[in-house]
Amino acid sequence: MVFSQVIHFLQNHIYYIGAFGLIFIGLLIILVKHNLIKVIIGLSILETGVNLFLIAVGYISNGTAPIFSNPSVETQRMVDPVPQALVLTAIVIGVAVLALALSLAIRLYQHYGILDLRQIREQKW
Amino acid sequence: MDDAGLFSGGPNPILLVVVPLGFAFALPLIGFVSKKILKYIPVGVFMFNLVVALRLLPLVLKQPILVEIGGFSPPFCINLVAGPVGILFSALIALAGLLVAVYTLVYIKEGPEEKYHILYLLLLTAATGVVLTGDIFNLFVFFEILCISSYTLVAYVGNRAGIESSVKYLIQGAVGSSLLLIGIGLLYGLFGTLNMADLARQIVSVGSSSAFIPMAFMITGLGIEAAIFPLNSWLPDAHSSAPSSVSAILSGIAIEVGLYAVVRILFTLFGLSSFFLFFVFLGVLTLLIGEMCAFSQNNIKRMLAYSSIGQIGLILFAFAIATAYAVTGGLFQMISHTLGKGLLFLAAGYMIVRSGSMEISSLKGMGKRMPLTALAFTIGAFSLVGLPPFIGFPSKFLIIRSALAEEALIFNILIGLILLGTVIEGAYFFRVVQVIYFQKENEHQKRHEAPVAALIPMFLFMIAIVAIGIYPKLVTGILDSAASELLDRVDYIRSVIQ
Amino acid sequence: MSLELLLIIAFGGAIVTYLLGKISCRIREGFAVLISLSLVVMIACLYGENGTESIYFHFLGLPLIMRTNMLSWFFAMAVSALGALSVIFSLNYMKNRERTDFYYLMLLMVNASMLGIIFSGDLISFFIFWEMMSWSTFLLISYNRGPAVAAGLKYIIMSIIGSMAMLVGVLSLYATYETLNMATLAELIGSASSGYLLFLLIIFSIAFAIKNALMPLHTWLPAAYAEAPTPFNGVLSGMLTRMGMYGFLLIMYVIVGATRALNLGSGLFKFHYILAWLGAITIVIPTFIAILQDDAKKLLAWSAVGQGGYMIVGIAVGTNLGLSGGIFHTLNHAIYIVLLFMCVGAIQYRTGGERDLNSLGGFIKKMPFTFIGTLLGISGLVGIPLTNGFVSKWLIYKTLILEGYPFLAFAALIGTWGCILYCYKFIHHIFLGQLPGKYQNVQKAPFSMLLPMIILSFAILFFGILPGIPLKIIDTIGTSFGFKSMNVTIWGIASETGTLNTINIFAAVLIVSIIAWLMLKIGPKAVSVAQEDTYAAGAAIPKDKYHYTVDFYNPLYRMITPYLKDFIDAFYMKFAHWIQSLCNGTRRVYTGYVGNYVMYIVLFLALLIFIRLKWSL
Amino acid sequence: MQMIEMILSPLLALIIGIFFLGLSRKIMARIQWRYGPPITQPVIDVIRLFSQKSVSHGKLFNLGIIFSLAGSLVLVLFLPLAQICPLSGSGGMLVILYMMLLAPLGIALSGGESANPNTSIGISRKFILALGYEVPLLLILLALMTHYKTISIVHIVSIQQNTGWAFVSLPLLLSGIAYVLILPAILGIRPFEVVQASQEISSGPMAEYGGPFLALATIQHALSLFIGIALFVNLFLGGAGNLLIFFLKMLVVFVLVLFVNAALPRLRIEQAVKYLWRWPTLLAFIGMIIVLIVRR
Repeated sequence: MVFSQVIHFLQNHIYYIGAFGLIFIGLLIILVKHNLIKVIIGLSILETGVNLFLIAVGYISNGTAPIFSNPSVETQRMVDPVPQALVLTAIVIGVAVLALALSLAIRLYQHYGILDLRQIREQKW
Repeated sequence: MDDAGLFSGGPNPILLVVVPLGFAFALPLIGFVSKKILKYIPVGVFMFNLVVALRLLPLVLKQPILVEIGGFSPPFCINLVAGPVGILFSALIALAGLLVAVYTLVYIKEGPEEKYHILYLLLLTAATGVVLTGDIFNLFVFFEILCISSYTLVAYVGNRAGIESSVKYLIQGAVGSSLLLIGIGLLYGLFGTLNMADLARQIVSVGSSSAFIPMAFMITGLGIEAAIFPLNSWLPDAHSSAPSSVSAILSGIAIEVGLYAVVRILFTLFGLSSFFLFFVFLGVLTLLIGEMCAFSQNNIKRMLAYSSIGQIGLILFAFAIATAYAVTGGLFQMISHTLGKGLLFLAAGYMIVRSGSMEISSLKGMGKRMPLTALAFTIGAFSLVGLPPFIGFPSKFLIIRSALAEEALIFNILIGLILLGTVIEGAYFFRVVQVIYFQKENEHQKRHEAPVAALIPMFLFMIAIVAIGIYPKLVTGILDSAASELLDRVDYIRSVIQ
Repeated sequence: MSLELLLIIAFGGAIVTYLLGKISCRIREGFAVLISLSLVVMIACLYGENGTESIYFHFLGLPLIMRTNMLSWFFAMAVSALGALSVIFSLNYMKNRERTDFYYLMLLMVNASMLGIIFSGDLISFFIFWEMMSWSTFLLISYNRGPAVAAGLKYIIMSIIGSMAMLVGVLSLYATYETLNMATLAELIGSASSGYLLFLLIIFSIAFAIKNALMPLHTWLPAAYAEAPTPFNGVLSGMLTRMGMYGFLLIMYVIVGATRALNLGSGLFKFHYILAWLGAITIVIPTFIAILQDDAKKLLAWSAVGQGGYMIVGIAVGTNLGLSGGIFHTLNHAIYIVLLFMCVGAIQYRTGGERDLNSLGGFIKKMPFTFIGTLLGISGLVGIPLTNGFVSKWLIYKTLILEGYPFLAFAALIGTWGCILYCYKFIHHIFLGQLPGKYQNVQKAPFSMLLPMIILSFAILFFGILPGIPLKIIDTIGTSFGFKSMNVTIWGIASETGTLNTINIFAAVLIVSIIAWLMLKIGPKAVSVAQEDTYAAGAAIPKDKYHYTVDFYNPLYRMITPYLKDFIDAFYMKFAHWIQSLCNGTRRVYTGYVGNYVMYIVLFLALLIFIRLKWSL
Repeated sequence: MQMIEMILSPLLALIIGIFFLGLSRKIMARIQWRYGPPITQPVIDVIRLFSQKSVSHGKLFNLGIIFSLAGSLVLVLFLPLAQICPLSGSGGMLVILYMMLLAPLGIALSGGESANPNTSIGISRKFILALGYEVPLLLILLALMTHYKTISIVHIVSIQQNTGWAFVSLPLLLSGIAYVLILPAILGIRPFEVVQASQEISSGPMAEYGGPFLALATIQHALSLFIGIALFVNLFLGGAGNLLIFFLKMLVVFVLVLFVNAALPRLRIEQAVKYLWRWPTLLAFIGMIIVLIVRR
């Protein structure tokens, strides 16, 4: 009984759980890892989590694509298209940030010869 | 594109965003034609923007102009809301952008200049977009453009400090934008719309407390750019490592746009007035931390950066009081900070170039070597401290006045703390002024003034500071209606969704 | 003559002077003198105009008002006259110095903003001009570099603290009464509770006490006076510091009103009584500190702190005599302290900036006019009868004794006795005794320095012998505050509890001096001998340094020095250091490690949500 | 009438002062089992000095002594001698207090001009000592003025004539005692003779005076003796209705003070000031508080 409830819950919320799991993992990596590359990976995971979350907001189980030209599809089962549009934008932005971060990492390495954020602390106080 | 704006007498507000954006992308193409012309493009663009914004200003004071993109009417379309606040900020951005662009003509001499100008245009486009948009996802997008171009501009020089600060800024900024996006997602999940007016209407009907969690995410995300206390760790690094012209924009425009977004979210979207007291405290805390950190700096740009934190604290404090007077004061303080801090960074920039060091002690004898720049710095410093007859005085005056109108004892204590912050602020600014004018210089150095193109913007800043300081009526009329736009949610909703 | 025009001339004149300096020094100097003199004339013409108010500007919706009355005329006259004299004195003193354009700009600016303060009819313009005065003074104090930098910083920080306090007061009035017009406020404030009035008086007193260097808030003054350019000392000590006095008068007697201000608190803890006590402390302690000083300007600086105490005591007692004494003492003190600073300036000018008392001496032979000026100056400072200082002190003492404040009177009188010690030290070390070898060729002070000194010396005697002239004006001020009129005669005060008659004293002194002089003339004419040719009881006389100056009051120093360290200043400095280390500690928040920064972000988010759950806002 | 008084009063003061000077030498000599000079000796000295040559160190050297003498003479005009008080209505006690400054200041200016270290040391001591005794003196005088509610010395005398001596009236008793304790210091005699200290610093401020200068200085000294005692008589012993009684009162006080002078050795300046700031000040302070309590 309890088990089936859990299963049901998981079925309904699996995307949210996954999304927040990823977000949590991403934040955790950023918090505890000192290597810049790992932190960037963490950022990437965080972003993925956020994107997944956005998709999940608009997702309906067993939904169809929101294309009105096909009259056989009922509008109730259409997936909300707006989050997908958002996610597309967000992914693009994420890529830009990621690329910038990596290029900065290269330059940082050129300057310091190291990527440990604990030791790259000339700018402080 | 809806043409309503075009035919109502004034230029279409969308030009404010489209023109600089278009030129930003056209810049590489123009670069093929002539490399020399590149640096004049931002000047032209922002002059255009300034003219447009100033022409729009009297119109929007009567009636906000809505621009609906894509042919739908709100809440379904992406729209721009050019109210008094938006146009006021656009004008401010265009003004600062123009003056700093003129300064840049001579200041930026090395590095990939073309990219600098592209990013510069993008940064200010994004800032204009943030203040004009009526849609939270668009807000996010513009914010990201703003952030990415700032990350890059911070690292523009490519030295150790710049890269390091940029990386740190990027990490915090990326976390912030993720949080913002989560907030937006939550809001969309709850209300199924992204239009601010529509969201506000729905939140009004269900009560603002139900939307608290998204608000918390959004405030945290935007707060990073707005430099509210625990979220502002990137600021001193980034502002001090960026080229001075960029610092002027970051300090003068970027964080204020961030704060604008926070305020817009708080006031218009959620109207969560029970939570304002928290922001009052937060503002005072930010102010004190900023001023105290600035007090013990040896690096002039770092000092100015921390001082920006202090100013942001004051502005946040003013907004969080949320009375008409206070919001007017907050907006006034924003203008005063943009002008004052812009001037300070520009002046400091050339002093640093001439002395070759960012140490405050190396500015000795600048009063003699570059008297006009030193004068500019002094006026900026006096203005920020809040001395009459400069612009800092009326703005601080309004804020303290509105805080005193609050009866609660706690406000009296907070005013005391703010004034304490002002005293500390005075102490470090006057110390620098003394170093510039009155410290014994090591050897007799010859006069070596900043180039004319750098002096002109400084002079214009100074004129603005003194003129508004003596005659605050120049802006108070606009500020009053801007404040009422910020405070009056219902009116905002009604004006967007007819 | 409209006041707006006056201010425009004052401020515009300052700027034009600066610009003219770029063309030629002589034109600039001529113009500066012209402007300052024309201000004197214009203000003199305003005599008797009473209560005319004019709105000249709107600032943030507040009307800015200018008005004249007797009080402002009196102060404005003093400011402009002393300002003009200082400008004249500067002509030679500042010659061939660096940044003279800047100097004149700021000097005239300070004067202009003081006039602005005085003519303000509302508190907001009062505050604006007050701040302008503060920062322009700051720029001038630091002018000399070196130790002047620290002095200037100390001044401006204390000044900002004061003006912040004042801002709170002004804005609180505005928030309560929706107006800042002084005349309207004076009417409206009748309905205020005594607690609110007390708050107002205290908050304004902080600002004015700092400016007037009242005892626990005086620490900026000695350093600032000592390091400021000497001609500016005239303005600084004469009127600028006394803007605090003007402020006290304004808030206590114009805005709050005499009857209300004098009835706040109860018993020994009445506001004005405590203020008077602070004034008394300010008289005594700085006077004794002044005795210890070996630096001419520091000595005068501490003396100025002490003399400020008299004024405060005078106006805080709250009688017509005390008030008149306080106001009159402000004028008198301005006259003689400016004169004394000018004398120091003349000495500095001729000796190349020497102001250490112990290395001077014997200048009476070289600079006789300066000596006479100094002699009259210290006579005024001590308050010897027939000098102006005597009259004002007499008024203050009399009211203190008759109103039953003997301890305050004691403090005031003992201050005078301490004053003699340092005054004698001052004149003895500089002018009497042996002339050091290196100053054998010192010239007389140039005419542009002597002229203001002569005018001021004359003023000291004039106001001392005929005090009725200024006292009549001051009496008008007193009656406008609601005090009983004094029985002013041309020679002083007539009353049944003790009359002052300076003419009698003058006649007696004159006759008696002639008699004494004749007595001296009876004997054979004395043989003039060189100064070193003295009776030394057979001891060999060293030629180089024979003059007894160092540690002049050595036994006294040993007794009082341990008690007179500037504890207050030390406390402030300690406090400042504490703030500094606090600031230094605060910035460690920004650790430089980005992991911490992200932690702050997450914690902030958590805090927001926590607050929400905890208090369900 | 006033003119006559104006001439009479200083003359009387001068005569009494010089007489006291002579008397003091005689009495001191008798106490020390010497014969002593005749009482007229100071008069003879002064006349002789006027005929002697002298040296001058400059204009201020001359002016200072004139200043000093003038100060003392004017001060006499403010003091009521029995019923004679030429300048009664010109400022009262406060002027007297200030006029007491003039004499030492004049001597100091004159002596300072001479650049003699002995003189300077003497002056320094004089001022320190003055500061020492002014603390209790001011308290005493303020107590008197507060008690009688007037600053006019003539009023103080006339009130005492009606109600009895201040010295024996209870509220002012302590003040009176304190005044007695500091009277030697005001007069500058032992144990407070550090200023002159002829054996140590060659008569201090007087060191450079000779001839007419010394004569004037002697006259000034005589006057200051007179003033110190007359002030006490006026303030605490009720003045007098006629000159004879006034003179007798002064004489009694002076002789008593002379005994102190003869009996005590000289104090160092610190010891003197410490003494003055301790017991007399304490008494005067308590006296003042009593006066205040009575007044309430």
